[in-house]
Amino acid sequence: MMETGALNLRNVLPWLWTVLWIASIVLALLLFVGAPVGEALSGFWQGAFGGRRHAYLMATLSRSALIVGMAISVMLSFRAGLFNIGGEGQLVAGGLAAGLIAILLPGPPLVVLAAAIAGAMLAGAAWALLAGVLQLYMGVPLLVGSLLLNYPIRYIGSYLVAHPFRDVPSGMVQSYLVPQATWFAYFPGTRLDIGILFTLTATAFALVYSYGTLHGYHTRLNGLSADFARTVGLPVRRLTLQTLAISGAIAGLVGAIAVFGIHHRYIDGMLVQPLYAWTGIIAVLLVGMVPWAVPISGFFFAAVQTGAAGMERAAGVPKEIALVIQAVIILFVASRVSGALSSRAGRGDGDA
Amino acid sequence: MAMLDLLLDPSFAASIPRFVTPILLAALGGALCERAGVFNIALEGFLLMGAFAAVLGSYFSGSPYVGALAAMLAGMALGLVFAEFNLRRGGDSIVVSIAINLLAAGLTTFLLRAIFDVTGAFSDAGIVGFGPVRLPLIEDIPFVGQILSGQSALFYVALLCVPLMHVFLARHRLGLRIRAAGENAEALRAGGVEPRRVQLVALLACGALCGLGGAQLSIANVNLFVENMSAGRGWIAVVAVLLTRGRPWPLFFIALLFGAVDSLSFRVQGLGLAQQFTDMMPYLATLIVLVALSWWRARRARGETR
Amino acid sequence: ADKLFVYVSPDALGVNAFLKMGQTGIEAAGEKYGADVETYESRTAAERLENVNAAVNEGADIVVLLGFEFNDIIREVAPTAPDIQFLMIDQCIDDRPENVHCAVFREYEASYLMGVAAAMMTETGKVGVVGALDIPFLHRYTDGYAQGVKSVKPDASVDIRWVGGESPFADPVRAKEQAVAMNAAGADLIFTATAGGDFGVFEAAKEKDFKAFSVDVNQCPNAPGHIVDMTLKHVDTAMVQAIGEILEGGKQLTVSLGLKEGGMSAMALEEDNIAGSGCLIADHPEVAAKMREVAASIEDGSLKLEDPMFAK
Amino acid sequence: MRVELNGITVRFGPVTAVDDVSLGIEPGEIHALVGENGAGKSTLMNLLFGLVRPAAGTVVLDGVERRWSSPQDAIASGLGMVHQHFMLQDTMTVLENIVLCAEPVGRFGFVDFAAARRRLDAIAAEHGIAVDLTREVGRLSVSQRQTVEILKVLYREAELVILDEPTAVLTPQEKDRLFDTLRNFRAAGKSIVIITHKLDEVMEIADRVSVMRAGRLVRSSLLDETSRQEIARGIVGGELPEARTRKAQAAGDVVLSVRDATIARRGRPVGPVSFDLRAGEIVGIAGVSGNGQSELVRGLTGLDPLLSGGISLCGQSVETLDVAARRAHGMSYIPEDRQRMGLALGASVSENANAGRDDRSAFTTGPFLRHGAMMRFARAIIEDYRIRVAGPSAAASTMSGGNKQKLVVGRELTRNTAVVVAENPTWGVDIGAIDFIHGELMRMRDSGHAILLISTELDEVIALSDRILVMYDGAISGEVSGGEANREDVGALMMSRGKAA
Ligand SMILES: Nc1ncnc2c1ncn2[C@@H]1O[C@H](COP(=O)(O)OP(=O)(O)OP(=O)(O)O)[C@@H](O)[C@H]1O
Ligand SMILES: Nc1ncnc2c1ncn2[C@@H]1O[C@H](COP(=O)(O)OP(=O)(O)OP(=O)(O)O)[C@@H](O)[C@H]1O
Ligand SMILES: [Mg+2]
Ligand SMILES: [Mg+2]
Repeated sequence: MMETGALNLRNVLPWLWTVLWIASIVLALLLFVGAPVGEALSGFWQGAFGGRRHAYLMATLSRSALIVGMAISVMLSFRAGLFNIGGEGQLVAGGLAAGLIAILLPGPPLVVLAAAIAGAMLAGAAWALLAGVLQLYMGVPLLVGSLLLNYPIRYIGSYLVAHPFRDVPSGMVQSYLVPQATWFAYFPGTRLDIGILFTLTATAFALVYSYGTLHGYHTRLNGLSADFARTVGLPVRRLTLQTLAISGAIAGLVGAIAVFGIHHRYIDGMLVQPLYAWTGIIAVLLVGMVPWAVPISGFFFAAVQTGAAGMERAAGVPKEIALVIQAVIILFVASRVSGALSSRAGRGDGDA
Repeated sequence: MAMLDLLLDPSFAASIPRFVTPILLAALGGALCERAGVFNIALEGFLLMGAFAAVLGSYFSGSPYVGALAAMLAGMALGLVFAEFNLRRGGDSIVVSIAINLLAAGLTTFLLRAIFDVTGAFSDAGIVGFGPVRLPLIEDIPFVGQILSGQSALFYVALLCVPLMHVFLARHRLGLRIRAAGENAEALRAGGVEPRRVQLVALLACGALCGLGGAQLSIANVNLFVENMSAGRGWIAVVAVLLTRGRPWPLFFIALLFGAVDSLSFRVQGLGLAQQFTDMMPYLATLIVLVALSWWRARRARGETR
Repeated sequence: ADKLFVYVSPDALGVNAFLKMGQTGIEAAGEKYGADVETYESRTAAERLENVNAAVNEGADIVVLLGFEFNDIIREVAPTAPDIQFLMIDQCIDDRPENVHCAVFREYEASYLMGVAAAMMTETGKVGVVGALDIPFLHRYTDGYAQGVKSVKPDASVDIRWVGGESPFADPVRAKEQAVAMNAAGADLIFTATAGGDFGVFEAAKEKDFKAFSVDVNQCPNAPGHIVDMTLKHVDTAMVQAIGEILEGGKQLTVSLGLKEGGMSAMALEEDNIAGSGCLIADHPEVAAKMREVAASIEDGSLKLEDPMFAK
Repeated sequence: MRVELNGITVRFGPVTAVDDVSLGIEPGEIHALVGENGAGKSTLMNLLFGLVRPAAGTVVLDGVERRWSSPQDAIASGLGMVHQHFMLQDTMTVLENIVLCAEPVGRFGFVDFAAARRRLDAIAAEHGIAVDLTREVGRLSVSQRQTVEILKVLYREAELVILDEPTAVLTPQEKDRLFDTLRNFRAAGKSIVIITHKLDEVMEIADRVSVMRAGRLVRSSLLDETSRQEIARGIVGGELPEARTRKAQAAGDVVLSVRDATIARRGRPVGPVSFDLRAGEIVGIAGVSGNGQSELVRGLTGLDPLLSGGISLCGQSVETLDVAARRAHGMSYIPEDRQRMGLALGASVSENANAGRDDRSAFTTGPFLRHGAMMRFARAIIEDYRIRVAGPSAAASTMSGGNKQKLVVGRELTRNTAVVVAENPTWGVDIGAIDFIHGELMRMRDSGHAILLISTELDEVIALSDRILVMYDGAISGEVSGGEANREDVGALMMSRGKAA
């Protein structure tokens, strides 16, 4: 019993140091720009979790819906040893497919919505599979192929909504609105759409998949050592493609959530500029790909972002300082968490 | 026909080095990290920081060389931050990279306001840039002369860096150790050299090279600093490094391809191609080169076993 | 102060003179009407929504939204916050609730004038225009300019190009390359609407010795001897004026600001400032005279211009 | 150089790897260090070499107490070490590997390769070692790599040379050559520490032998003052099992038949190879590593495709089937490389034990895993194969080499397939584990399974096999019946393209 007490202290102390470091750097920055420290900190907290009727917490949740979704998608690939950093492309493919299907497909709203979500998942899966095929059959390393594939889809999307499917009167590069009946409802009394339920479903799926299914078990072995997987007769190629498809489908689903829950159309850049995919990647890496910690990590990043915005508003902290503060938090927390959770698979083991 | 005119246009030739130089310098820096086993994808942030420091140095000294020096120092400072959090504290390299990109974006904008009291951009006659360097004789060669002559000093530095880095990695003591750190760090440690120390040196050198790349952006291609002016070039450098696994000569050709296609893509806009498609060109070209290369390698490998 | 005005920008203020003017405008309005003011900068589509929600949540009296990016958001949010007045600048929505007001500019009118000047001054018969990104809004500049050119010199060619790339609104390097490329292709007068890229175009003008037009505010001192004229967009005065009318109880106001209303202008039209502006137009009275003449015909309606933003 | 280790203790977290060990190493002696897997031999030597730091104790060199802050200090004081897992850079040349960390530099820090080459030529001449300095190390055979490691030590002019299991990967001839070199060193007054699991080698070369068990030094004495049995008892901490005798048994039907199989490799392909394997026999494939055995195994198991030829397994041709199908059809495989191919080190023991299990319904319900069933299965293997590990949910990486190997063997043998392909199954494991694994293979044979034993360990092949095929240069150079095999004949076949029997 004594032992665990001492152990706890040993576990907590480094965290205290981390918090102290962050606090002193943030304090120095705030003092330097002459921002009111108390207001800035309460602005950060309020911006992430507060607001009238928790309006800002809802904003954080809304952001987490996308970030956690992307993190889940990335996690499934990474744990399988597939260094798929093409989540962004898969996200865009999904959002684009969701938007276009909802505009073009006639029919009752629920059918259209279901078709659009299915289409988005298919599109995301297809884009991920493309990277997989490039690796398996053309010898382009997944890391490079998936990264490169982010760009064409971004520009294809941009072209489609700039020319053939552009909502001209709106004056922007964006598609027409999807039918209003397909929009995700808000939770009563909030401005939080039900998109987060899809993310929660995907998260539950990913956790069950990772911890409790044969397929998840096999992909994990493949991720830990592709040589081992091949030796014991696991279908490595098929596992690779299937995992990429699942991962891409979830990214595509996130695209659909953004379309039906937030923007109600495909706006050029709406999925790329907020760096959802990259945030997802760092959320996964921050916790060393441990599945249960991924949603928490994703929520953490969403909160840091909305908190920084809150600090900008409340204390007039310039946005560049908010950026620096975010960077400082990530740097210190990253080095702390990586130390604590060192159960990581060698990345890139499976590819190249 | 119009395409041919475009390709033979001397200003097209002259513009290639301006596209190539920042990417090449950043990629060379990234290559050092790659070879040393540091997965550094913060080149974007390094470039941006360099671009800002170059303007700072040049503005206060009136000399582009001081600007370039300042850029190198600033890049090295970021390299140090990277080393502290990745090598010493063991943070994941991708997470650290992305945080450093954020840090650079925030710091440059903040310093822009704090030092020059402007937001967004700083342009001033006091910023002295690198002038064109004319190479007599060479400049008279058609087309090639346009590429090789009349460029900024940094372009020649970048060109020189390619063979230098090749020789450095092959024959220099530190080059050898950098390669060892990247390939089998444990063996290097058993030989008595702490790999992380070697990796730190690689990071610092990477910072210096990226700093120079940033200087090319801000005091050679133009004479000003604009928020976020690295504009994705660091990511292109990352792609180039990953593609070539950090080998200097292939890296040079990939950077050249990127620069030339990017520069060309501008010009085909003049032919009425949608901007989205011209923006896509460098990436598609790379994918095509990649697929062609691996196809060719596979064919050769098959030939070998036969 | 008992009132709160919030200005929500569609993008980071950064180098965007137009968005910065919005900030000047809100501050002037706050001063004039005794209100606290705050600026919420957005960087992405999602942040725009979050910021508007935040403005509502913070209990603002007037929320000023600059740019056409806010249509969907206003449609959604304004009905839920009837006590809050929304002022949209640059765009308007149909069927709007009483608490939504609009102020739009007709940038293409001033751009048209730039085209007229370019056509008169070109020696090669080729002129160019660089926009940041091929988006409808920027066609108000590029197309307006092209129409102006054609109106004077129907056989002149107008090269329209875009900066594009990873950060189209803040890439002076690419903007400069575009200008250099156009200049190499023969264009000797180049209009730049590239936000952060403008500086790059000015650099090119200095280096290759061609002349340029720019947008929003007087940029002539940035490249003395190379900038002919620019479209001036008086967002700040428009904002103060519109907020005043809203405070007086106006409902569903619509303000359209072009040359006639003084919302848009050009240096050539500002006879008081022209001499000290550092702009080349000061040395070309005949061009300035023609521009004033065309401006007059636009103002009195004898010359009708289509809004290029809605052209297919 | 005289070395004294006094009261050394090394801890890794809660594990005490070395517990209060005091040991002396005299100049001009060959000092053998033996002990079972995980006894702490490598750790003790790593400590002497500055790679790990002691929790207690001192290192004294020639009467002076020393404290290393890194291996660099140890190297500077005249220590050299050839590690159990080679410390080489695969993409670098031999020359680059040798000079790395001890580079002769010219101007601006550029390496003076010419000077290094001159010195190496002298060293090579002195010790009779030949290796092509310009070859890339990744392309070298294991024994050549070891030569490189030894050259590294010589190049640094080490006075004390530590070799951690240097013979595990060598053929008898290569081993003899290595031992000649070591005797050479001894004659030159250098001290040598050699870690090995092979008592024959200890008896052959050592002057003094120290035995470790569970982190403690059990005994340390001159070879003349002890015996083979005494050493073995020290290692296992009790009596050794009886020597095994092979039960005579008629071989049954052909279960694996290989016809003119050729498999790709760098340079010329391997093959054509033909042989039959019958139920109830162990067929050994002997040969110097690098003569095509590993390619043959990859071809047999389906890891690599055949270029031509056929394989029939239990009467069905399987050459076009993938690994899973061949396994399902009756083949198990114990790979040589347990770290990379045999186990997923990051996964738990249970996850490793259940991988590749045929009867999925035994541990799944629909797509879901039954963790309880998986754990039970793993626990059964742990018990049956006497694996020393914290439990089924411990990470595979926490086991010692011998226990890792037992887990692989256990997983594959419990599949009970007609054919077992075992590749160097006792590589680097201690004598207790070797005996156990040999026993299991014999048990399988006796119960009518067919075993293909591929081993570079000649004694192992001779002891276990009913028939021995010898591979040389990508082909089978001869066949010897197990009963009448002797080391010399088989060794001769290993070195030449003898007449195919
Ligand atoms: N880096 C480490 N971290 C934790 N425990 C370790 C580490 N290295 C060694 N050990 C533990 O120390 C003990 C001794 O290991 P060591 O490698 O010295 O054994 P060994 O005698 O060399 O075995 P082998 O014959 O298999 O090579 C083992 O129980 C092992 O689990
Ligand atoms: N980082 C580590 N954490 C825990 N145990 C470790 C670690 N590194 C090594 N060990 C343990 O150290 C022991 C010795 O390691 P080593 O790599 O020498 O294996 P080994 O037992 O000699 O196997 P082999 O015979 O395959 O070389 C093993 O028991 C291994 O589990
Ligand atoms: Mg050992
Ligand atoms: Mg061992």
